[in-house]
Amino acid sequence: MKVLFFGQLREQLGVAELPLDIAPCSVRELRKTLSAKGENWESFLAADNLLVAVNQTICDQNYELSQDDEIAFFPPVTGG
Amino acid sequence: MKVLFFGQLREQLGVAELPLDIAPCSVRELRKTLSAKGENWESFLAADNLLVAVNQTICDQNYELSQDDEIAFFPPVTGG
Amino acid sequence: MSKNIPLISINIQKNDFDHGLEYTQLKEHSDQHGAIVTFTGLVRDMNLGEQVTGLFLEHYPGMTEKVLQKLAAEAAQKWSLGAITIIHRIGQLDVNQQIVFVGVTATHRGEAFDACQFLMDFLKTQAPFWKKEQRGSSAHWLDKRLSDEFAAKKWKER
Amino acid sequence: MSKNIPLISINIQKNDFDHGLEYTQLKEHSDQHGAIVTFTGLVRDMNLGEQVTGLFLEHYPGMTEKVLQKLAAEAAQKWSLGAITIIHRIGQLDVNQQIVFVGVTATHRGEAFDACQFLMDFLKTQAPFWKKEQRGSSAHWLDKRLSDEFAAKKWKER
Repeated sequence: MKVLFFGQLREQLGVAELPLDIAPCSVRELRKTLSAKGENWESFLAADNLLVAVNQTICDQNYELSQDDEIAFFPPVTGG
Repeated sequence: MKVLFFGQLREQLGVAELPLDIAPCSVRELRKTLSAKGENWESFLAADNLLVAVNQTICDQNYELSQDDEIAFFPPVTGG
Repeated sequence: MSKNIPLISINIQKNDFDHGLEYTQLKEHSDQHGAIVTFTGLVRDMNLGEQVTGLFLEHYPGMTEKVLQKLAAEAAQKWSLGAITIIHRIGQLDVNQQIVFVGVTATHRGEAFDACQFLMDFLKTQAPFWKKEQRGSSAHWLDKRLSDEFAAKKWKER
Repeated sequence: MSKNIPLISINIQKNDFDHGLEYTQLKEHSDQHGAIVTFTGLVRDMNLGEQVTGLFLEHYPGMTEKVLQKLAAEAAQKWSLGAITIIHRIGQLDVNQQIVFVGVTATHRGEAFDACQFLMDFLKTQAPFWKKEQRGSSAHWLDKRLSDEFAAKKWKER
């Protein structure tokens, strides 16, 4: 799995891309796993308005991830 | 008074501008007076959708005309 | 909401206009205005299923400018705009040529879209222009479209 | 109503774009399409009452293009369009510079206005771009605007 972070979240975590070798799980479980990486991670990943995309398509917390998936976490978009 | 005709009406009547020396009257009365100029005039000026502007502002049949007014008759507009 | 007086430019002309130049002029008055919407109307090659070969545009000089100035002033009352440009061509036009341009700048896009569409809807129903369409060897004065009437009426229900 | 497949052009780029050129390209695909609507978004010099000195735009390469292609395809389903152009810049931008361009051609103006506004409303709420605004010596990631959410939601009520 490859996990990406964008915008303010990327800046807060200080990480843009994180390769992960974990067993297949749901997005919710991945978020819990990542939250354990430290206090920063816990608070930022707990944000209500955090969005997640799997393989570049927005999806919800119940999505079941596979080994080859690209997962991205990011704040609400502000382009245009 | 000066009476102007535009668009299809101008073409049908074969007149673009008509100087008129008549006593002050309403638009409705002017229309009646002009209708008497011939069969063509009667039918074209009777059209339900005919618009009238006095001094370049759309107005209704009851408008009371003065000697110096510029009156224009025309079909619905189709610009843009 | 502050209603600054926008820069209003209205032109009725035989000559073609340069869309890029008009846009650039709108943009130059847009430091505080993040949104620019432009509408351009062209001569279509088909109408009512028939091939169109050209268009003749007649107007009522004097009244046209008056109506468009009034519409621009109304738009400036309704929305907070930076600039309004209206150009309408008259005379003989060929297929695919530009007929009309309406460009508007505003702080936010909703206002720019609304103002531009408002101006076009009322230009279509109130400005004294008449189109005569050439189809092959015959020419026809166009009738007003009911959809234009509806588009203009919608603003009164808002 | 026939739904011809419109010419769709989507670009995410660091470089500025030439509005006049984009318009000309839309116009060249408009023989049957009498209406062209363009939206351009610029960097404003003020936001939330503070002086803005610049803007940094980040995006999610790959996903951005996917989202915009999907939005363009949805617009092509909803309206009968001739061409759709979407350009969005990324990287460092100065005040009054162009950020985004959406241009649409259609047979009638209502469709062109609706499609252009639809694309902008959903680009704002679905395309993965993030803006960091420079105000004097500090920089702030922008929050989403509720008005953008409302604008996008309105389309679902139609």
